[in-house]
Amino acid sequence: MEKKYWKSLKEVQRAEHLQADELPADHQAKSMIDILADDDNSKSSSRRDFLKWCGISFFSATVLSACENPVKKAIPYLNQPEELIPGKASWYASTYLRGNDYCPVLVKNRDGRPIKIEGNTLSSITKGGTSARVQASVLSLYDTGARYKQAMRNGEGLLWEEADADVVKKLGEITAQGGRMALVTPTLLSPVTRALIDEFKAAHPSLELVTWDAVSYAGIRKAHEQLFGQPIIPDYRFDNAELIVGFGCDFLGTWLSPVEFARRYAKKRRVSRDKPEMSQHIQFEGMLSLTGANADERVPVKPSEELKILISLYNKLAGLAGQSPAMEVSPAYDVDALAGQLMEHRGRALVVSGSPQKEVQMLVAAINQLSGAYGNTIDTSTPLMTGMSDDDAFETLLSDMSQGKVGAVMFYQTNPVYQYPDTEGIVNAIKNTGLSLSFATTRDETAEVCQYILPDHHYLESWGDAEFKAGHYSLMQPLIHPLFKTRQFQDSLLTWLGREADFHSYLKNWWQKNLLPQQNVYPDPTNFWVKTLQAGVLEVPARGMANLLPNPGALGDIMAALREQIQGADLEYVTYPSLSMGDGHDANNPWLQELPDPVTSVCWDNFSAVSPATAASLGLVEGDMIRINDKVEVPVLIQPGLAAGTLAIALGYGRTQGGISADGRGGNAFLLSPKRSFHGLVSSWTKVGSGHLFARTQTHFSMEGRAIVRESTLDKYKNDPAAGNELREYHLKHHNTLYPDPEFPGHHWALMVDLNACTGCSTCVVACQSENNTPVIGKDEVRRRRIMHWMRIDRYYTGDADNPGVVFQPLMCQHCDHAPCENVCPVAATTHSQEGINQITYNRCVGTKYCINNCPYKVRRFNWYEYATKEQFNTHTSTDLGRMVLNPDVTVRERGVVEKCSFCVQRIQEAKLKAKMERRTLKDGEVMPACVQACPSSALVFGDLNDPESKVSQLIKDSRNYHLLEELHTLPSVGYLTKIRNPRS
Amino acid sequence: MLNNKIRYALVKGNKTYGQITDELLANVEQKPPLWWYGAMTIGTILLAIGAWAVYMSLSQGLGTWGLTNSVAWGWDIINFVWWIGIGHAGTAFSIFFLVFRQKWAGSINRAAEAMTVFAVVCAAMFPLLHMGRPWLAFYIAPYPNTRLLWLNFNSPLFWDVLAITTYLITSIMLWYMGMVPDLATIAQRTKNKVGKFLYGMFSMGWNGSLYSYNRYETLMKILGGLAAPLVISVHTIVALDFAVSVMPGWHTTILPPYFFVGAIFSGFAMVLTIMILLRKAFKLTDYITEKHLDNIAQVLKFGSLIIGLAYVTELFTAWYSGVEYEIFTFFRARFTGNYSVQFWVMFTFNAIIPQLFWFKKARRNLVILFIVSIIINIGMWFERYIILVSTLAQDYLPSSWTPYHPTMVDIGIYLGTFGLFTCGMMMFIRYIPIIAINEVKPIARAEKLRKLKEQNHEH
Amino acid sequence: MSTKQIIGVFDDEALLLKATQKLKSHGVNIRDIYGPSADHDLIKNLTRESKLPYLSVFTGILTILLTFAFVYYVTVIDYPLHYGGKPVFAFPSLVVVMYLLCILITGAFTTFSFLTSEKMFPGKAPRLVDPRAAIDRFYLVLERNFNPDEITEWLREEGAEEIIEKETEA
Amino acid sequence: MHNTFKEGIIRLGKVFPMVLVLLISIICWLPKAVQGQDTLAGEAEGVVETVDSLVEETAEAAAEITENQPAEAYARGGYSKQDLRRGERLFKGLVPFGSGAHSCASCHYTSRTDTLNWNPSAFDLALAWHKDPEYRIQQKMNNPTGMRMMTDHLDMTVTLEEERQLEAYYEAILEEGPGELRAYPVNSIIFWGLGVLMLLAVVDLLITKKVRFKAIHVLILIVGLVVHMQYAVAESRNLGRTQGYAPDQPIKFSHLVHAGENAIDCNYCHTVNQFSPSSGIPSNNTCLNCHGVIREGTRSGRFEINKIHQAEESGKPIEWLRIHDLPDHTFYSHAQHVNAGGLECLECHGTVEEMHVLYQHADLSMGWCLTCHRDNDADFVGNPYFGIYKQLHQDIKDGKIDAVKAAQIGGEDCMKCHY
Repeated sequence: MEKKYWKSLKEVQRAEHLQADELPADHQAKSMIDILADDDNSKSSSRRDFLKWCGISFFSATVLSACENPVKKAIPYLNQPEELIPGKASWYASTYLRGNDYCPVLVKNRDGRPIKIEGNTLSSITKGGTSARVQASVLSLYDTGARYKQAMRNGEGLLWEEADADVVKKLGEITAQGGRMALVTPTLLSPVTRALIDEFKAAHPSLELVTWDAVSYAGIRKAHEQLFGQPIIPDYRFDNAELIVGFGCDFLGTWLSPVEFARRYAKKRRVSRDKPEMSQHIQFEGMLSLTGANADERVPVKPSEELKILISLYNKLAGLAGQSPAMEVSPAYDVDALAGQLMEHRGRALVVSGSPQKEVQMLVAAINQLSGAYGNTIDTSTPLMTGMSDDDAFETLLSDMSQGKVGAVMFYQTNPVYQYPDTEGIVNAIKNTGLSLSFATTRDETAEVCQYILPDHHYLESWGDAEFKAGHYSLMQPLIHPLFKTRQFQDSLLTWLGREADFHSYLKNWWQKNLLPQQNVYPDPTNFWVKTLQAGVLEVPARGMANLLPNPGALGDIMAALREQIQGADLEYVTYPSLSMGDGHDANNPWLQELPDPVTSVCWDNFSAVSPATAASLGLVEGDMIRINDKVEVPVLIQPGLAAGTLAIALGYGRTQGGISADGRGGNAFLLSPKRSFHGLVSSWTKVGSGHLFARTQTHFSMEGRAIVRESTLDKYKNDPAAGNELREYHLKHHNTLYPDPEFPGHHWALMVDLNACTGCSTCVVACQSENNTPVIGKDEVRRRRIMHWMRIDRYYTGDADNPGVVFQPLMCQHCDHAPCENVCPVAATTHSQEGINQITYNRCVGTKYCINNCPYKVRRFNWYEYATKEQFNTHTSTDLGRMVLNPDVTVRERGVVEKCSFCVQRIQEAKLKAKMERRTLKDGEVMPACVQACPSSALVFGDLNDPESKVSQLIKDSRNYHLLEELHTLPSVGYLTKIRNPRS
Repeated sequence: MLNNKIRYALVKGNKTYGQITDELLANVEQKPPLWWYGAMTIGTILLAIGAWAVYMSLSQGLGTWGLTNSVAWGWDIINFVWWIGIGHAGTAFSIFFLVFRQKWAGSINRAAEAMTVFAVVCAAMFPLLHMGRPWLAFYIAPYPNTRLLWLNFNSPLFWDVLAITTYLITSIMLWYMGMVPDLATIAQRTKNKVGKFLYGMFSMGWNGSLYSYNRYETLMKILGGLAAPLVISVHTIVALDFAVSVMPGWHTTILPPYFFVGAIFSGFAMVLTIMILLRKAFKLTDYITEKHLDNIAQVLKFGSLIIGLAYVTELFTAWYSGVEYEIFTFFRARFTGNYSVQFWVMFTFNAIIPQLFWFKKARRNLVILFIVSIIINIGMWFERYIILVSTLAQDYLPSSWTPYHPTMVDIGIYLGTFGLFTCGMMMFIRYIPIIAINEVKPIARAEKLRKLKEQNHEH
Repeated sequence: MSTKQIIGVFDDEALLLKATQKLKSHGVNIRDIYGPSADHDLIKNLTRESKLPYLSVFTGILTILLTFAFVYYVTVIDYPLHYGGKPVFAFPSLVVVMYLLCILITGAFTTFSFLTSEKMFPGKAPRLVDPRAAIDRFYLVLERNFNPDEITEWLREEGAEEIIEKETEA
Repeated sequence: MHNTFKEGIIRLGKVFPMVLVLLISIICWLPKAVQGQDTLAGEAEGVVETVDSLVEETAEAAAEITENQPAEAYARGGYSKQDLRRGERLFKGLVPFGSGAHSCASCHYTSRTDTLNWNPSAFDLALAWHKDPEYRIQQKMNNPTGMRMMTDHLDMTVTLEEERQLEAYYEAILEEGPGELRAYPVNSIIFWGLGVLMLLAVVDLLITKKVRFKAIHVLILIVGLVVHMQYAVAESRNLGRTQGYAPDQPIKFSHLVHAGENAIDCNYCHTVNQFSPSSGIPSNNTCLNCHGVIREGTRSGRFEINKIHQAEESGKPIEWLRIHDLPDHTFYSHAQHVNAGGLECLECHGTVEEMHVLYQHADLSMGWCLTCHRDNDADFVGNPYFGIYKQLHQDIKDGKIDAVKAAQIGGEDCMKCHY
């Protein structure tokens, strides 16, 4: 029976209209993103619905007798780019750069659009690791709601030519009158941008470059300048440190270079039979941070107390070294033992503090110097280029602005209206400035009060470079033609300089001129450029060890300031950059909003965490809204492990102009500390409401005595490699089955998780979401406990209720060889593959949810609603543009379908195909699920158990290995290595 | 139980066949009383609520229910099991009557079977509605297709579907075939043309021949015999849904017999409720005698003992097994924990209160009977609640423990099934003789003979 | 060919039973009895045992065999899929399926056979001796292989309410 | 009250079948009706859009042609109804041309379908005329270009008046669009007719009893049910299946001419099938590799090939209609099958080189995929990748098996195709 289908004019033209309406203008002209032959996911819903309704009323379809399939188009390129193979992904190196956040990345580009970010393994800084925010950054590219789509003047769109004319004219006038102008930027890690700004300054001599970071590390730099005469931020070598003492420093989560630090830290934390050694980590902090959760010993103390301990530690060490103590303090904690330990680990110890205060950092530096850290665990030869913030200059600028002394102010990648404590003052200051303009890429509070918004490209659309560490350069290249009518900041400057807006050439020339001579691998400039661009990173020899000239007298000058800072109160607060939000610039990213904080498991919100005892004494219960210091309103969350009398509040929330996902989530904690010290005294608090409901992904935190996360200590491990894992042997002995053991003739995939290396940073969660098109479901649905993440980080408290130990456990589908879920599916939608994968076939699933019930690990997820396309769930994929982030290799699941971790089978298939086509066997480590690839600390290892040489085969034989709930005889393919801690004996 | 001795009045009064027919057909032939309209209105309103709830869940998705990532079965399956349990009594009665020749079941089994059919229909709605994609429900049928894909015969859910289908079809066959002679009777008596046509059509040309009766009785016996194992197997298979899984509190071997007894228990309770109502409403005191109710009450007492034993056995096995998860579920979650209220409601309502029936006064007091029967139904609902929710909400990994609260849609669907059940029963009351005339008549004759004999004996 | 029949109308099964016994002892051929219900003793006395149970058993056995063949074909031969580490041929699971299908098919088939043997189908008009045969009277239909007067007499003796002579087409 | 209720039920019972039938027909017709409305609206809008967007783009090219034309004699628009009527007759041959030329419709079909007719359809012609404001029918007819057109339009001249009338007809076609095609008219009639008959049979059997012979009723019912079931089965099997789908493409591209007669290798155009999941639909410049030189085809003349050049000039790629289209939840890789598996194109696509109009050869059902996986040998021994399957290699060595089917190495796993 032959059917005829007809093309009609209408279809052609309707498609055109659609594109014209929904895609930005540039698209049609350049057709960079054509809808390609294999690109099904982008327009899938109509066909699905159609089949669905046909299914339900197939008889009426019969009656119709003309149940036509919708006509689909296959539109080829007009001129196909040489390097592009339709349907196949290509990878480009680039750099994630946002203020102080830096990560060299590889971007997966499929049919002309970036869809996934991975770490660049060539970088010696991150070695392929990423962070949650880096992983999620690809989504903000397609943020239709919040991205500025064209140049604007006072809220009205205008052409770039008009904007340029305006700006050039006004800048010219100001320069002619000798008026002041300022460019406010965060720390500029890009040397080329710095060079360009210098050029711009030359043309406009009255331009002042003000560097201002929302979360500033300048204190470390200033401390080193004052103490050692070198304004540097040294490199902290956690991989050399056998004793780490942290003071309120979340170096695994957000501090300085968390990806790198997590890797180094994990390297030293990893134990094996060959190396039964690991570092010891002691953490003093007011809040319960991710880093604190990983510590061997955690001392919860109020921020003022924390400083007292630091001072007394210095006193002790100074005393030992025969120097005079700083000042007399009497902390509740006795530092003698700690000081002794530091001296014992001379040269192998490291003390770090997260304080932004110069004075505190000077103390820390002094302690480190006394304990011989410099040159050993602190590397000054490759200092970090971050932390250039100059608060004083910014304050001066603001006061001048409010007095109308400044002719023009420009904001690049900064959002002080949100991040500066005095919102009213800064808004007035901007209003009092003759010309105010912002280069914001996405909506922000500052841009909204500026006269001009001249939107910058997203970093995936931009050229650029970065020097994060001295001598460690990396390049940024555009992966997609600009989606909107935006223009790169640097191009704007070039235009206003009267030059051609071609930052690409500028960048290339600068590199060829300045960096080519520093290396000797590629003598040819073109080759140098192409190869470096391909690699993404360039590392030239460091400039040599900075010469430290200790100035012990410097400490005397800070006593007054310290005395002021150790003034405590009954109630103090700590604010901290949250793991997912950072300083709040990515707050409109629903992936990040929905990423549960690994410690509290709360998402979509910030809160004032308070310890149970303190809450009881203050008369607070969870969900009460309190107003702190008459500035910030946040709900109260009861959180064990906090210091008594401490409120901990995350930064990055409480945006007002960030977009639908960002606005109105929690309170803006930046407002709390006028001196931007990020901790202080609670002078007043009032209860303003109650009954706030948190969206938490986990609400029960005790293991109930079950052997879920198996723990032991290093001492026990040295004696018995199976310490803490005694149950394993028992269960192995008692495993009985009626059925023959399952056989896997080819591959047998397995995943190992080293609980010692896992820091709980949650990068894998976002990586998985990005790779597998997992929908975002919004706060209400999370509250109903329906989070869709295929991978989650479970967290349990152990021990003392006031200062509990915290363990993290990444949990994904365990791919049991005796999977309980498979038996119970009536329609054969979930079965076991020959390669040991627990397969789920979405299109077969009718959604009885029996498998969810019967999964002991509860890793299966159900599409309760049409999450993927319904706007109400804060999902970006409800728009055509947002849907471009979807991975075409993974089906977008319909409502009513169960889904779960597939071991990234699309990657397995791709790697196998590659091996088959190249007629070779698959190499170990060639296949990496998204979580494994993203992990900064390499805590996850994936491979083939049938290959005796593979890493997983080795690890699964390790006596630390155990399987979760192995007494159920589910035979999981995921193994965990027991967590070993190294507490002080 | 297998004796055939008639020890008491099963049909009261010395009635001729004509009288019996007149009295038993009263509900069909007379104008329905006011309460019938009232009940029908309530039923329709409930049905409308149900329709709204079903519309919500079909159009929006199962997100409108109160389910979570861990508690993926909630009120839907609770109600399903509850209804299936209620649906047990009818067939059980038929077996008592047809296979074990318990004459006393004769006057009850028609209504009980009707109840079965409607209850199973109500129950069958839930497996369909609880699917994420009910429009693909046909995937569950093993039919040859172009995918070359069959289905998973290991899945208890498939057994369940098959069991319910089989049970529903067999129940309907039993009910309908048992109705055929009565339909023929009505067809002859009714004056209404449409009624005559419809009753005539459905009586399939029954002419009351002795030879037909011969085959007919054989058929009913066979159907009853086939249904007998079904009565046991249906709820056993429903129990396998849970027992085959690995969840603590589900994975126990006692579950199948426990479910079966529970089903009989709840089914008989519902029969009691309905019989008391019918008897009151249609003044069928002569056909549904105190003795009938007494008998049911005795069965309930017996069932309650077994149920109580099952509860205690479960606790014992959990403790004896030494499995920490089971101990948690039974002793911490159910006995004392988050679900202790529901647990103790269940225990009191099912295992303790029915012990009242040890007293004859309680068995003969209609008010007590009625109240206790309702209490048992509530208790049995909580039993299913305990089994489902307490297990799923607090299972192996504490990280995924979630609370569970039903939504309006959950409640709406439940109310809707009540509406369906009420409307069904009302239509049944209105159009079909509540008591099987052809089965009661021989009983009445036997009664008459016995009386005559007694009189002769006395004189 | 038309035959004449004598029909005795009774309103009580007890009398009917006695009458049939008497008539039978006299050698009168009883064609049939029509009534709203049937007494077990009457059935025992007058009819042979139905063969329906044998059919039922046969169907049951056949169904079990066919169902086994079906599930075996599906799980082992056609598309062997692996569920939860079980072998493809997981017999205990299949028992349930076989058992249920057996009951379903046997029940349906037996009912169908009954309807076929009785030539019953929805919508068939009943051929009643008298409408009251479906309500409250029993009609004892006798062949007139004896002297009708004699039969009438016997019937009257046994308490027949009414005696009808009727000519029917065979 | 009781009686009214009862009567209501009876009345409802009487009208219910009719209501049901009506409802079903409305449900079936509704989507079509809505679609139909859309069609008209979309077309009206579309036409305007096309003019606007294309006027500028082709203006330059057209300017050269206009230089030779007498400007005042010709103007578009403002056609009268008479023009239209005459134009239609002229085109369809109901009225002869002044020059005695035979009707246009004998070569240029007016129906929607003109598969295998190499000449452009009336709609195509109208579209071409519409797109190009300088397109003159008279000029094309009186001075034909290209071999094919010259031979076909020999001595066929058109007067200015006739041109005007034809233009009126073109405009009418453009407005109406190519006529709707009713799929399965015969099947629909059979289906519905039988339905009505069955309904009548039931009604007569149970109520009216006009026909004495019950066998007739039974026969009608049985036949009707069987036929209906057959339709139901066939249709439900074909839900979402498009075997034999052969749409009219925007260009009358013949695989027979290219792959068959000219023996061009598949890989020449479908370049990436060795490396990519997709086989790749050739981009415009691939066509131009040859058609930059070959400007006229033997069958279709210049009309079709010109479309490539038009696309190149306008910068809008040709929007082919997709034929082989797997559902979104099924992942198929050409690279796996062509490169690693060593399959020939024709095993799935049929003898493409014999198809003028490409159609879907296989039904692309899951059963079809599985059958192939079960029946076909994998390149097992030849590919070192499969070295991991030690047991199977041993079996081959031991002579237990000859070859390994795809199904034996995971070809039946769900996650081979669905993830």
